[in-house]
Amino acid sequence: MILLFRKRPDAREGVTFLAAFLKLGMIFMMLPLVKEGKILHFRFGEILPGIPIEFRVDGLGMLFALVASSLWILTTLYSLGYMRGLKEHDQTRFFVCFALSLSATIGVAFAGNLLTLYIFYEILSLSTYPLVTHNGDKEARSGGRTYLSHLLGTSVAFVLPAMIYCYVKSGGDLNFTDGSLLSTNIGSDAGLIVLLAFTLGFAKSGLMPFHSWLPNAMVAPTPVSALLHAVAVVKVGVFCVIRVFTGVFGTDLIEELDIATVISYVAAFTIVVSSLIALTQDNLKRRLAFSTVGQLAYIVLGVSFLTSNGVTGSAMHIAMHAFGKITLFFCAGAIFVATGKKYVSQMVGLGRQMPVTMLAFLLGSLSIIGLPPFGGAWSKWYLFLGALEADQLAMAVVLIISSILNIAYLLPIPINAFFRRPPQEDGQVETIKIKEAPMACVVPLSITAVGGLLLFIFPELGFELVQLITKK
Amino acid sequence: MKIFGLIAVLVVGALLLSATSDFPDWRDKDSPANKSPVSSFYIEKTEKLTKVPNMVTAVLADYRGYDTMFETVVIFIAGIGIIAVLRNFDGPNSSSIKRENNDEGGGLLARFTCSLILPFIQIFALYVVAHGHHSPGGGFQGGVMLGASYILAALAFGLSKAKDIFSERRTMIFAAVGIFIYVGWGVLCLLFGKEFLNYEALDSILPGDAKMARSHSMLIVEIGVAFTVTAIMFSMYSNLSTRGRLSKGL
Amino acid sequence: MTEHFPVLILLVPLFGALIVVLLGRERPDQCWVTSLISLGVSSLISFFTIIAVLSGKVQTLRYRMGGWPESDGYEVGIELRVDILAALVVFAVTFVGFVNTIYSKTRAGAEVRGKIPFFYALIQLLIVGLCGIVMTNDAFNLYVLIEITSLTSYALIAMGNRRAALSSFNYVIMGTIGASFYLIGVGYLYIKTGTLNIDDIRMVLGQNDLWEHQSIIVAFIFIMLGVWTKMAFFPLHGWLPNAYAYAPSMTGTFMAPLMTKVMVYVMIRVMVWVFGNEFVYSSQHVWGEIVIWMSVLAIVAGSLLALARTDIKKILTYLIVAEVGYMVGGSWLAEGIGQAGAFYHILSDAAMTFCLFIAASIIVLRVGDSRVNAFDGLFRKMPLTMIGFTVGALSMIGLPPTCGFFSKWYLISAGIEAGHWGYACALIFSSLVNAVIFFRIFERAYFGKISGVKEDHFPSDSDANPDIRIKEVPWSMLVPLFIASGSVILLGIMNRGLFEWIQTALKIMNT
Amino acid sequence: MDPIIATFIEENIVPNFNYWIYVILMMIGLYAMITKNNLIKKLIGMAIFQTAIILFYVSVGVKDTANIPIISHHGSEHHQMTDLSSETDSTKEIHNTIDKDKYANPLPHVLMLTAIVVGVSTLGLALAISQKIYKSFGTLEEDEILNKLRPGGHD
Repeated sequence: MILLFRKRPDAREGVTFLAAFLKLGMIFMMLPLVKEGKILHFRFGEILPGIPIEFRVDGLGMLFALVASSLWILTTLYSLGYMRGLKEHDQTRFFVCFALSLSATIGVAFAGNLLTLYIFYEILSLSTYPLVTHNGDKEARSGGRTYLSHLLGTSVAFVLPAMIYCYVKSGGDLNFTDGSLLSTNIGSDAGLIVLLAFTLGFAKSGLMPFHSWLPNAMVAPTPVSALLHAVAVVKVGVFCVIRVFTGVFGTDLIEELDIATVISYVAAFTIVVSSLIALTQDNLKRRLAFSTVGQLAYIVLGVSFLTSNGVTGSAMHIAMHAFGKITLFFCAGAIFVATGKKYVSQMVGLGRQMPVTMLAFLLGSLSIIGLPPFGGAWSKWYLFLGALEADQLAMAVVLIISSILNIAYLLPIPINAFFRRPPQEDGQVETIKIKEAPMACVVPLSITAVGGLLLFIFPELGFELVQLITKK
Repeated sequence: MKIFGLIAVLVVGALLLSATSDFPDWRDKDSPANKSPVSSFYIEKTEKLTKVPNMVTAVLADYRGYDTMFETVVIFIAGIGIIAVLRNFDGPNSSSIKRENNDEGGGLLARFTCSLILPFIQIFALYVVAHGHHSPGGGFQGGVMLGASYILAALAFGLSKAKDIFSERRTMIFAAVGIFIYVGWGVLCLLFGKEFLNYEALDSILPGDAKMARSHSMLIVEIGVAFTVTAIMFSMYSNLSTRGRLSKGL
Repeated sequence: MTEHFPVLILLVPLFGALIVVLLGRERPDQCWVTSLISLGVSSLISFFTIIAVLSGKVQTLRYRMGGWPESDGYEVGIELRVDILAALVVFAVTFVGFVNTIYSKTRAGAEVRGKIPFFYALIQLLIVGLCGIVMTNDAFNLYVLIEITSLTSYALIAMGNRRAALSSFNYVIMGTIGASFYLIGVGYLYIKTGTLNIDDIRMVLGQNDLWEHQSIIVAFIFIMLGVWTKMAFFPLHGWLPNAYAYAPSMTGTFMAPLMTKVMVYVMIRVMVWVFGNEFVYSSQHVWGEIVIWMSVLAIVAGSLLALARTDIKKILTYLIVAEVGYMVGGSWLAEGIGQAGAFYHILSDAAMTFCLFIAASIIVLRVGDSRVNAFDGLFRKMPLTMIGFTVGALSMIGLPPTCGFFSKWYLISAGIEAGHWGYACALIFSSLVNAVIFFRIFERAYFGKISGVKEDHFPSDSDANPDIRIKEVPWSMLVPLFIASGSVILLGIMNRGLFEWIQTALKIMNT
Repeated sequence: MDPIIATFIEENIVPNFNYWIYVILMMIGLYAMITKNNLIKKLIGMAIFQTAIILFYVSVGVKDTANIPIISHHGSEHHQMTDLSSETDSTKEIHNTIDKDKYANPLPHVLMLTAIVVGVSTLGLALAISQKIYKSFGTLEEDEILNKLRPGGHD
């Protein structure tokens, strides 16, 4: 079953779509079982003493897999239009790596133990490298270098030793448990070090100081950045962090050792700083990238509250932010395809030219900011509750500040686009004809934008899945 | 560099000397090495088990025959190694050594003397090989002497003449055949159902009982050794003395 | 029949060498065929040996040369001893030799003009020597076999260009010092114990309780020094890089995977079999810490030196130095997982070094330039070769599921278990450095300008590029490469079983 | 002479001065191998080095009151009675049991025979290599060779 997830559609889009729908279908097949709260296991041969390649489908993984695979379809559709629109080279390689990375994402989502997680994590890093450097020019290469060096470097330097440490300490067992993998007798210093090693080691979560790969990876074609920043990579990072918190340490142990605050401080710092940086960015994609850094820090922050609300908020935020941010990136891409504009300053008055896109952009940014009636509201709300529950008012304040900052760096774009006239063409406003990006681009982004809305109205599924882990 | 070398050497020497304090005294007949069952086994049982009074030969060719086989192989490797490193086949006189008149070795007297003593040297060498069971000697010593005799011939009559007697191809064949004799003899034991180099297996095809079979087999392997050593000694000389051209001797 | 396997493994290539020499220079092709057959048969036999040893009815094959029984508890003859560890290493050796012979088919003519029979004879004798080293149970016989391998490798290296000759000379000096140190150590053991058989030495050491005698300690130190010199352990590594880099490419591919690894095997064997863990790891000897820190030094220095090089073969040779550091450190960390991890790394490192060297020499052959920028655009020019190279490189970096990952895993966990963080960090560091090295190369190979094609515009989709002059190499080189890379993966996949065998075998030894 | 030194010599050097000699020889050889600049001198050092080890081994096997390890009372009658030796073994053993103190320990001799051969082979090969070096560099002085390599080689 999972094996199918790893199949590589070597051929073209048709196969890709087929695979995508297959994947989604399978996940939906597994959905009811998971909803009944039981946990599916698929184990392959043991590769290390006591450690099999194991897949374990539980609520959190389910939620993540759902988001990823459903958005994958849209991304595929979108990238179809995008690649065709720009007549990119090497489309075969592109789609192969694309599918590969998504499969790796699912693998991470369903990984049953740290080793499996790690393996798929590395596969993901490697398979996205060609995507990031797709353009093959100098800029892309340097971007790719930072990308790979950050991701591989941190994972090898921090995660691997931490993992082996757990392996040794836990007597040769790395399976995720509902309780704690490590016994409480490891000192709080060691625990803190290991926890930090994990949280920073999964650099895909973009926590500072290991965030700089994210803006650099913006050289990639937009579908890729959409994939990276909304669906696959970054979410894998935070997902791994959540896994470590809940599955390896167990919230209780962390509470006992009282080591979460450090993480939360790092996260808070990241949130504020990244939002401030985002304000200064003119390149739209870079701005979005920094906002992603911030949003991811939300998730880590939420987990580090160690309260069920916090975890719920984080888990939900994975989904919500995914929909919101992918919309934004789709829009950015669509603008680029249609007009070739990359910079925020150029987008003044663009709303008349591409209303649908800019509307979607508006919705997406609202969802990110977390205003009702958009999905983002739920997660923000729960994060907030979590903060209060953990009576860390400072953090709550941070959340509010950052939301304001979100507004500051996101909203102006659509507002300017709609209500201000493009400077070069004052006078003959009426003559501007609507010139949207190709259909294949516009449809998915509108879908996701609406999805953000729907997620506000029907969040039950997400909650059910999340409660599977938070309750108890 | 020099000073570091000196320091390293001194450290090594100090280490080694530090160990000598708890060594048994020299000439101590009760030192563990000398009164260990192994050596006493060699001394006491050798003659009874192999009918060879010269224990060194017995140990060399029988108890540790496996070692000696590889020892022969070492010589062989040295021979072909030298050729592989030094010999340049792409020369004017690569395959056929053309005679050079100025390469006629020593003067008349030297040639005359050599022609007198060469036969005796070679006979003595063969004696050393054959009589290794009862007196100091054996394949290596005899082989070296035999090789030396050819080297002497080369010195006296010029390498090219010596090469006529003992051409490079023939040298290689001799060397290989020597090891063939040794190893093949061991394999023969294998074929007769005993372990490798277990000469007792061959008593059916050799005169005398199993013990004599060992004794005889030792002679045979020694002959094999002698073959190889002779050939390689000469090949070493002829290559080294001519920088691998094999044309013009010293 | 089974009981004769060990000696047969040795005899077949030995005869092969003789036949090759007898065939002479006129028939190079037959020389190749002969050595191919002999090495193939020998590796087949060693494979069956593994099966026989695993089948359990004979945990350890003992083979008494000349059929001499032991007299009151002492071996008077020479004895071969093959347990699962030896069987595995022997199989690795013979198999590498076999595959490499396939590889050398087309190259031999070009690289050793007119000396083909000698080349193949030396190669087979090298394999014989290595197998003998692994299987023998006699300390002095071990010395002789070490010298056999050394002599063959001196000659093989010196067959190259003039720099090869020079580095080979240094190798002669260093190698002789190493072997002689080993010989001195054995002599000290002999003078105290009066026997040369490894098991008997162990027995006598135990009976007379000679552990704390100065001479025994010195003997241990000198044997270790000798073995380290032969395996190019860090401060003594001077001879290796030049020797392997300038030797004929086939020679490099033969020796780089085998020599150092077999020497590491010898080291582990001496540590475990002759002296025993309680002596080696006993707390009142300071050397444990020292050696591990030296190995840390070796790893770091090897990686950095490799990083500083631009010549691909030099890079690989310095990486070997680092890998030797892995193994020495691992085996000195602790008994049990450390030793087993080091031993597993012997196999995996042999596989990946083999893979990388073959790939590198193919590329150098095709591109005609051994510097890193020879890799520009190679992914398009020689995709198959680059795939092989990539597998080896990933294994060097230590990414799953290649075997490099698992050996690192075991070694690091050993380091953490022994509480020796310096070692673990050094491993991590070196794998980071490897990542840098190889991804630099990948980037070149991936984006590098192909002659005549502008960088910003690759021909889309199709690999058919009109002006690619560099084509893939003949099958006789690609097949070995793929066998090598396949074995890298295979070792990784079946690491668990291997590891358990190794551990059990080591346990058997230590009891 | 200082009594301490005297006693030291008494106790350590005199009883096993063979070890001292071998160690000193070996140090000489090793020093030459490491520091000499001329390749041939290195090789000479190597020869000394190996000879020292051989001396060490052989001196291990020496016993006082011992002769060369060849059965001396090996009468000619023994040859005729080889065929019926099988049944007379026991009796023969009685009337010539071999006193193992009368014979030197054969094992070191054998080992050193091997070691000598190895030494010879190594030396020969090393000479060949140095000849090749001389052919291609025109000198045997290490520093000069390295100077010749400077411009070309990256090392």
